[in-house]
Amino acid sequence: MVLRVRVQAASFDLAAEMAELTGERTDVGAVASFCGFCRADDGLTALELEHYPGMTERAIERIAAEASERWPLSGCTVIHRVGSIPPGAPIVLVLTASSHRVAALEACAFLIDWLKTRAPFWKREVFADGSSRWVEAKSQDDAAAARWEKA
Amino acid sequence: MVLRVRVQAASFDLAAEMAELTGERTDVGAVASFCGFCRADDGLTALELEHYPGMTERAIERIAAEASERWPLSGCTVIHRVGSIPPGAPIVLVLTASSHRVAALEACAFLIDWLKTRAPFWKREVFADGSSRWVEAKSQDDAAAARWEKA
Amino acid sequence: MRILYFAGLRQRIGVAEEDVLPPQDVRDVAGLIAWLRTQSPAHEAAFAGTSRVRAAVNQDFAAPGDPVGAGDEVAFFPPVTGG
Amino acid sequence: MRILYFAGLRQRIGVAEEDVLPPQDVRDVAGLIAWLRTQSPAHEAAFAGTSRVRAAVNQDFAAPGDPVGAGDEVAFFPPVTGG
Repeated sequence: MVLRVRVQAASFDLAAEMAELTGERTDVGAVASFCGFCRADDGLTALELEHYPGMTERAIERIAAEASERWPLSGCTVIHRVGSIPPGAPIVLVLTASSHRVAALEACAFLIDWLKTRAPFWKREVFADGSSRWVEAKSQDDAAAARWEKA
Repeated sequence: MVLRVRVQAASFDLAAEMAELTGERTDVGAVASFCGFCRADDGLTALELEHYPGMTERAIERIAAEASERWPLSGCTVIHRVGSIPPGAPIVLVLTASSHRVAALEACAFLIDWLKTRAPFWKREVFADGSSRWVEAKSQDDAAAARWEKA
Repeated sequence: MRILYFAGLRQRIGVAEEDVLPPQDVRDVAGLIAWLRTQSPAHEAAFAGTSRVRAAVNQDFAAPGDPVGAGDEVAFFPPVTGG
Repeated sequence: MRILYFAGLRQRIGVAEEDVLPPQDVRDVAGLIAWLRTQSPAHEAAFAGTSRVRAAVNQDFAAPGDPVGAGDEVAFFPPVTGG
């Protein structure tokens, strides 16, 4: 499996990432993607994304390795932004490629679920008056991640 | 929900479709996508896609309406190509936008599962020697679609 | 009544569409299929193994017992394979 | 031993990292937390409600009973909220 992991301040180009993943291959039948965006909840003016450099990449690589053991993937791309992200802008991209549809779709859902609960990122909501608050972890994210625990 | 359905011979531009779906909105937190590609199985030189004009659009609109009843979607785009499609080229695109991740991911999987079993398209594999054969419907596609049947 | 054929069924019957005037006792999809099979050896061959033939009446999927009438558009085709 | 703090924990303690020399009887993550809480009121306040604090040893998530030693990089942070 070809794995690309990037943690970066810059945005990303979905079409270019898709093209990188499929390239000239003619054995990829399915690419699933998930893209998460910053919502203007409660009138926030930005999300500030902090992470643990080094551990982040390790954690994402592990999650991707787990995905690749569970589904027959030909490639997988994970890009997570850090720094200040305004409403409407993308935060995270997960792309999965496989010869078959179900593998690509399930692996994509798995990756974003585990990313949210197992990769060291933290979000802070910043408001127009300069105040800010850390986003609390959500129990429904834990529940979503737990769906993929092996019995 | 903003629904876009297109049946066309031309390819499509994923980034442009994504931009159309999210636009200037700041309430979309998640966009999931599925893109199906033509694989070079058994050395085929093209897939020929035939459809039932009129019924196809109706069927897709119904499937999308069903998705929109089941999940809180802000938008949904379905593009399905017809005509001759060479190996490596995209065949179908499903995009779903929602404020929340699980809705976007599940609706995307639902749409492609039902599209495969409830929209009137037929694929023919064309080989280098000019011979061709119709693709048989797969029981695993019926099984995947049946996952979404309500009890 | 307008009949449309798609994919393998169109190839076996040799036409994409035809206008037909079935007798009055043809009232549903199953009856229409039974009557069409008598129209030519190609029809008979195409509909043999009818369990694999799907139908739509006026562009909605239809079951064998669904009614058909004079002004209807009825389509026959194999199980769909898009996506 | 190098200690890193992230997000709300970093804000409450007021530093992103510090080098510490805990006594020899500090052998695991739980022991290290107990000792760090004695180092300043800010540490005590930050670790209060320890059940919400997560830890990593050498960049892997760690449980309270996991061992820590002199050369380790140990990080403390709230539950993660990326994605």
